[in-house]
Amino acid sequence: MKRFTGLLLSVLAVIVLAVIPLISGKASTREAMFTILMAIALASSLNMLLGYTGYVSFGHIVFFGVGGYAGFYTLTVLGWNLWLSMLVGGATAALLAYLLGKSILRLRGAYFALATIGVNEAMRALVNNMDFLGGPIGMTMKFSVYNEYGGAANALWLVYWVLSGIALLVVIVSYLVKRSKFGLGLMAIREDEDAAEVMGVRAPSAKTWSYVLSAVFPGLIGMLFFFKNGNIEPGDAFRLHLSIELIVMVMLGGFGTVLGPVLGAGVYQQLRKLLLTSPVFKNIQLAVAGVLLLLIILFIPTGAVGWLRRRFPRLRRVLE
Amino acid sequence: MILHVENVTKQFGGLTAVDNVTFSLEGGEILGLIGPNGAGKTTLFNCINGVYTPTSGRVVFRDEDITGKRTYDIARRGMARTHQIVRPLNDLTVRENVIVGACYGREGLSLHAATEVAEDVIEFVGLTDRVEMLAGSLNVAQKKRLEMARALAANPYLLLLDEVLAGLNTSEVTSMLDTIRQIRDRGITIIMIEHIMHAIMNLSDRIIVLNYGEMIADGLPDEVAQNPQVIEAYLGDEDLAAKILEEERS
Amino acid sequence: MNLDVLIASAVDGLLIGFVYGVAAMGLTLIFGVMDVINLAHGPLIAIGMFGVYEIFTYVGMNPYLALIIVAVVGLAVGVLVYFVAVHRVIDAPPLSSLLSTFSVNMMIIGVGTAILTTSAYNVDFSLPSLDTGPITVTGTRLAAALIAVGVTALLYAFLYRTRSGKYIRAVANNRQAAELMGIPSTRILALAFGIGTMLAMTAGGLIATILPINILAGGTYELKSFVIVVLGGLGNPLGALVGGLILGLIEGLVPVFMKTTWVPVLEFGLFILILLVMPQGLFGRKES
Amino acid sequence: MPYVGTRSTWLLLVPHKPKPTELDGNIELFCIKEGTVRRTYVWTALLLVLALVMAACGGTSGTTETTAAPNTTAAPGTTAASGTTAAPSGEMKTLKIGFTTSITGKYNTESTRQDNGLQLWMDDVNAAGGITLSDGTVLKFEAVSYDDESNKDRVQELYTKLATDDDADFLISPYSSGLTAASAVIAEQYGKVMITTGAASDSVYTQGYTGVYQVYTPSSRYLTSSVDLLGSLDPSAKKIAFVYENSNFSTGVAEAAKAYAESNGYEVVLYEGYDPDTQDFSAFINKIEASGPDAILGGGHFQDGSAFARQLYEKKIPVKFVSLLVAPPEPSFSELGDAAVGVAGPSQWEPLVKFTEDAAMAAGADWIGLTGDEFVAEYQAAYGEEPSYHAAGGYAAGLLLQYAIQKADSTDADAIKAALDATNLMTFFGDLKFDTSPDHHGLQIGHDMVVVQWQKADGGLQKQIVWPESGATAAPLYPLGQ
Amino acid sequence: MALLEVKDLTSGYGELQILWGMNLEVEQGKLTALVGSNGAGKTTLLRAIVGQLFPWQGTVTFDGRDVSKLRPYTKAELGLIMVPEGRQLFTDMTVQENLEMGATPKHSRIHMDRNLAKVFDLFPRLRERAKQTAGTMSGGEQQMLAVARGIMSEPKILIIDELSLGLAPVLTLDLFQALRRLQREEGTTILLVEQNVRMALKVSDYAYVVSEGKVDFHGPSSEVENNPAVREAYLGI
Repeated sequence: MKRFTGLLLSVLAVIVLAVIPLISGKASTREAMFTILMAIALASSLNMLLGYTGYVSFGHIVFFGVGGYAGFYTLTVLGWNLWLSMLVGGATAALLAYLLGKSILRLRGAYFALATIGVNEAMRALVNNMDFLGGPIGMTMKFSVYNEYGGAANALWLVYWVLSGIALLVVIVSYLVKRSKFGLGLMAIREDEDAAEVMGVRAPSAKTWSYVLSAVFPGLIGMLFFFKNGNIEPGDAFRLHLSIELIVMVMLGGFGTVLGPVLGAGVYQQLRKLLLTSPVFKNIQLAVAGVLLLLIILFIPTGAVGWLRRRFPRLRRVLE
Repeated sequence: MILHVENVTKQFGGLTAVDNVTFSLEGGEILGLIGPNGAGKTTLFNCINGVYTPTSGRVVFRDEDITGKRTYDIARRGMARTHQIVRPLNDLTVRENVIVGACYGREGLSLHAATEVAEDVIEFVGLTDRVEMLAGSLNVAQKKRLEMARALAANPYLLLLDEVLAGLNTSEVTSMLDTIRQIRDRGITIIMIEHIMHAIMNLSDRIIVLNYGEMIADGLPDEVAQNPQVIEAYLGDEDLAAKILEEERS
Repeated sequence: MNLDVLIASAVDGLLIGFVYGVAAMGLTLIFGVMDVINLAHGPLIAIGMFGVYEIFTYVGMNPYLALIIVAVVGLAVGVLVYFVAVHRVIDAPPLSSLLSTFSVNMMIIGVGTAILTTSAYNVDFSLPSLDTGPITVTGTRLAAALIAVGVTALLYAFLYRTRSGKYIRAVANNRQAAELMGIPSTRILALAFGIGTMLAMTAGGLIATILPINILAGGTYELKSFVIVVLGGLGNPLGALVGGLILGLIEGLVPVFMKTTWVPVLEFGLFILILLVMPQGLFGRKES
Repeated sequence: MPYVGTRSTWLLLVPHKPKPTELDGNIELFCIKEGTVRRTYVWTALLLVLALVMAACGGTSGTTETTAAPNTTAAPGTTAASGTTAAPSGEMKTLKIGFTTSITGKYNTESTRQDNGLQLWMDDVNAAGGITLSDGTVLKFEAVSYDDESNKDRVQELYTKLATDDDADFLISPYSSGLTAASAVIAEQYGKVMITTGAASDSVYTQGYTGVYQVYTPSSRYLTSSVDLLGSLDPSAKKIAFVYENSNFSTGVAEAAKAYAESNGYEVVLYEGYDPDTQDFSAFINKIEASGPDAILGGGHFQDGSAFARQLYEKKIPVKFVSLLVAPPEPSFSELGDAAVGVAGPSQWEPLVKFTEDAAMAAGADWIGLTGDEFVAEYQAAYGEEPSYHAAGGYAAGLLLQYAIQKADSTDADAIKAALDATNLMTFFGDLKFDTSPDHHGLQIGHDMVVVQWQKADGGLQKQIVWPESGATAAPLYPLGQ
Repeated sequence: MALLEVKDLTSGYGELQILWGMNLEVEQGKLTALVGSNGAGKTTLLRAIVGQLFPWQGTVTFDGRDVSKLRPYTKAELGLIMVPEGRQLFTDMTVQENLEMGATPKHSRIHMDRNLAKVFDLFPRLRERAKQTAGTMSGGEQQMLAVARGIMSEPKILIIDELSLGLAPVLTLDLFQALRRLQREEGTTILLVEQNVRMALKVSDYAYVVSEGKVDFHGPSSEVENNPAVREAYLGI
């Protein structure tokens, strides 16, 4: 049982967050939790590349956007249902990650980070030119589509539960990966790619698969998010800033841990909301967030969970 | 014959780091590889285990030409190595480090089986009390043992040891030498680069000497030690020193 | 499509390309010296823009004179940013410096939006245009390009002719050896960051004289700078200038043949391609 | 400087710039000594936080018209009765109006003005004693608002919060069509009436919503009046170049205008979009020159539009007529100086436009609220700048709501929807009337754009209304002479 | 009094201790050699002396002043200059510029032209290559440049780590001759770490033999050279 405590904590956190709206029964709580759970799922996905494999993807949001676009297209233009469209979104993101993995994962450190920014921007520009995807206007979905899922109110609850499920799944997958032979190989790559190869880790394919894994879920979530919003535009789908925020969440909580991104995403989103609505800071919330980020980078570069693990080695068992 | 290195040359730009080296190795041997700093020993290792592709020549391992294969492919065929400058996976524990070696080594064990192997190997190298520690927090002697453990966990046919004794104090050297002998007794073939002469002379079945990338001697330890070329490479040219003083006088 | 359009577009592209080049030089200089990708580059460019705007609008000073003040302030700002956000993470993994400079980005944009809003501003200043038959070159653009060339020349004179400049190159090349020779590396790193910032802010100031500005506008040039820097080779200032010209040419000429919205697709496509096939850039980079 | 309100912030902040003592601290940093590194870091960090907190305080005291969060601006003289249900009928009731503004991000300017206009309406109606229903209930209003950061991430979360937690009675849209589209899903779901302003795109109103009503003239009719104007000025001008921003709104405008122009016998010699953050238009201008049009139509938002106008001028493009979106109506467009002269543009509303109660009567429409002059004066007094059409739109959205409540004589959503559906209203902002067909429900069909043009007057620049002829304040400057 | 004095110095990397109480004195005007096996702590000692590594305990006294906690660039200003192992040239800069960088300490800057002439005289090959980029030169030329760059600083003491590493014998000869000249003609104090033990002992005045982070024995070079224990320690025969 002991070896599962690390997982339990994270799973419990996600479940508690997910059921809060049930208890309050309020849609606004649901929406607030949606924001948090989405952040958790995205940050945890990114963590599988950033935290385990050690590759800094600055443009990870490209998978969210590509998945959103692919799914939205099949849903609104081809008339497929939400579930199929979600799968299309996930699959498209995975395919893109696979192709990118074969190419840009050769680059290391800052070069890889730069390349991911380039990929995101290139994809945004490309979608802008794709008339069948609505070009700069994007695509919109009729309100009546929600009727197929029991009306808008029901549909939004449905979307919420699906997202909660995905968030839970991501956390579990994240744990399983970390605990697997595959994950161990990834972490070996993170620590020293050349040494890992000397030990027999097939770094190129391991990296590619970790990239694919970290891309699938953002693809699914992208579709879900834009379904909920009712429209999709290039500017919303490929927002570099969100990408960077995800890195901040992972760093805040502690990269390379299962719990870290969960914690980081939760705290970050709550903090942003607090700043956004605080009378003192709301005009300057971005700058305050910047100061906090800097303090974290300078003083606890391993994030909250990483710091705890280092400070109290006994907690290493619990804080996975 | 477990390894055959044939006319291997490695050039970096204009510099020839390894110059037309040829040798063979029988199973169960310990081969010492010595030479002054910068003689190309580590580069030769890198050519053998695939870190570098030789500029020319070929490397045959267990009757298979492995020239140009990637390091991980070679590792999985049963060749493991340690690094001159230790490369522990700092943020993983000692156990995890060794498990990586077992999982991705020759046998490609499952995580579960690898864990058991790791326990054995860790005990063998004497790190049992450090098993939960982060590799980054070990001292250099322990890190060297960890490198060794990782390599052993792969259950290799051939083990390349790059200066495992450097930086160890006398008692640590002694215990490391014991460990190496025990490894050989397990039937693993070893090539080792070493600077501590008395150690390598005692341990090796055979010694190869490199100087400026060229192989200048190949033979039994005693023969090599008497070889004037070797002495010159290590101690410097006595005539040369004399020349300086002479010129100053004139 | 006729030749006039082609020439006119090429000239326009090249002129703005010089300014891009100066902006990118700031980014590449900092990377070359300390391996830090400065994600506060865009906002720093924006500060330069508003520096010129404010001085011109409220003091009434000629914008090109204002540029000198902005450059000096830029040096100070850069040194400050270095000590606040960069010094401590200079030897940390790249992610740390990426995020710490990004935090500076957030601070500048946050405070900038609160003060200036995201409205567009114009420096209402113009110079007579140069009209040579088929091509009309606007005066401010020509002046900006000339100043950009001048700035590049000054930068090179500084890096290759002065002792401080050589110190920067020495520290970039081998920090430890530089310290052994008595070169105070911390001060030199701060200076290099200051000069990188100075270049970014100067480029911002130049942009303000030809184009409308807003606090978020620096972001566009930051992305362009990334592309340029990769084209020219990370850490190579002269490569950055040439890269800027290439980018300017692409932006000028591509629209002649296809829709302008394909320009960023080509730019970033090229960016990724260069990273993959020749990560040292078209003109090499510093040895690592 | 287009925004006087913020200028004060800037000044407020100046004393907070590092004082000599603080600078000393930094100089000390420069001569950093080993061992002191850590301490100096804590120092700088503290300094930084301090500076930011001060800036924050400066910021809030300087800029905010809307205050605490959630932004409940209680009406003067009203005790902010919490919740609407508690108030017994026949008594006083405070209705909550919920919306988000873009305090940060790219829509900051337009959104803030929209917010200003809405606040002004609320102050006016509350100061006038609110709305009295026939059963004697007195209705007053308060606003609940949040920052949407100009992006979609939280719009739905915030609107759900407004609709449920804050229990807002009515919703106003965020600025921009994209954000409005996301918020409309929520409004519709909770059966809340949402008045949209600053959201011109037609697509929002084709999704099948029943409670979303548009104040702005939809984008499909933004530039058609410019085409009409051109036709009336010069029947021989037949070549048009469309150069527009590649955004949801501008592309919609350009598509509709292109179709309209072509159906009126114009030749479209160039039709091309540019990316939203384009600053350098030289490539386009060279292309335009090569295609030799008589008129250029297009643009997008303020920043790119003003850049485009300026570069057109600098490059001396021989074109007879230019009409651009959004930018020309902005007062700060005059910063362009000579480059602004002759540039025309469609506007939702202008201070010079005169809609009167008499005109309403003549047209058989209802009238509500103040006159244009009064609005300009009030706005000037409150915010120290000339109102833009975004501000007027904000005010008009409030007026529309006020009208519907009065007409319905109820706060019931269905009654109000019915009243809105039947609206035939004129305000200082112009006509308001809605499409009630299921496919385009809520689309604005009453309101018309005017065309403004910057002209030289008294040594300065003046924005004149040149179309429609009935409301023109000056003759159009045509053709643009170089 | 000795120009450089190291007393009970302990230091290392992270938690790893390499130096276990080093004691060393370098006399003014003498050429002192430091020999010992790989991993004995020679380079670590030099790094601690120049300040690339902080001493944990013990002191480094230079010219009568405790310099234990100074940064390398401050020590360079005082005249304590090291030619590091592996040359560590400014490979992207020209030979001339490398030499100019050597003349960073203030006292040497005013004599830069004179010193340039001196090192060109000492290493004529550098004069020929003055405009060449340092990274493009051969290993021997690079080592010459590294030494010349050190000389440009007008050091009171010149510390050289692994002078002959990877060099052909002829070049080694040139370099040793140059060092001797420098010592005799300029009176420069030199501390030399050299793997070519025999050569090092031949040219030096005094020698220290270190192992396992401590000084094993020391004495005039001729004595050390003739000591059979040294042969024993270095060849294992």
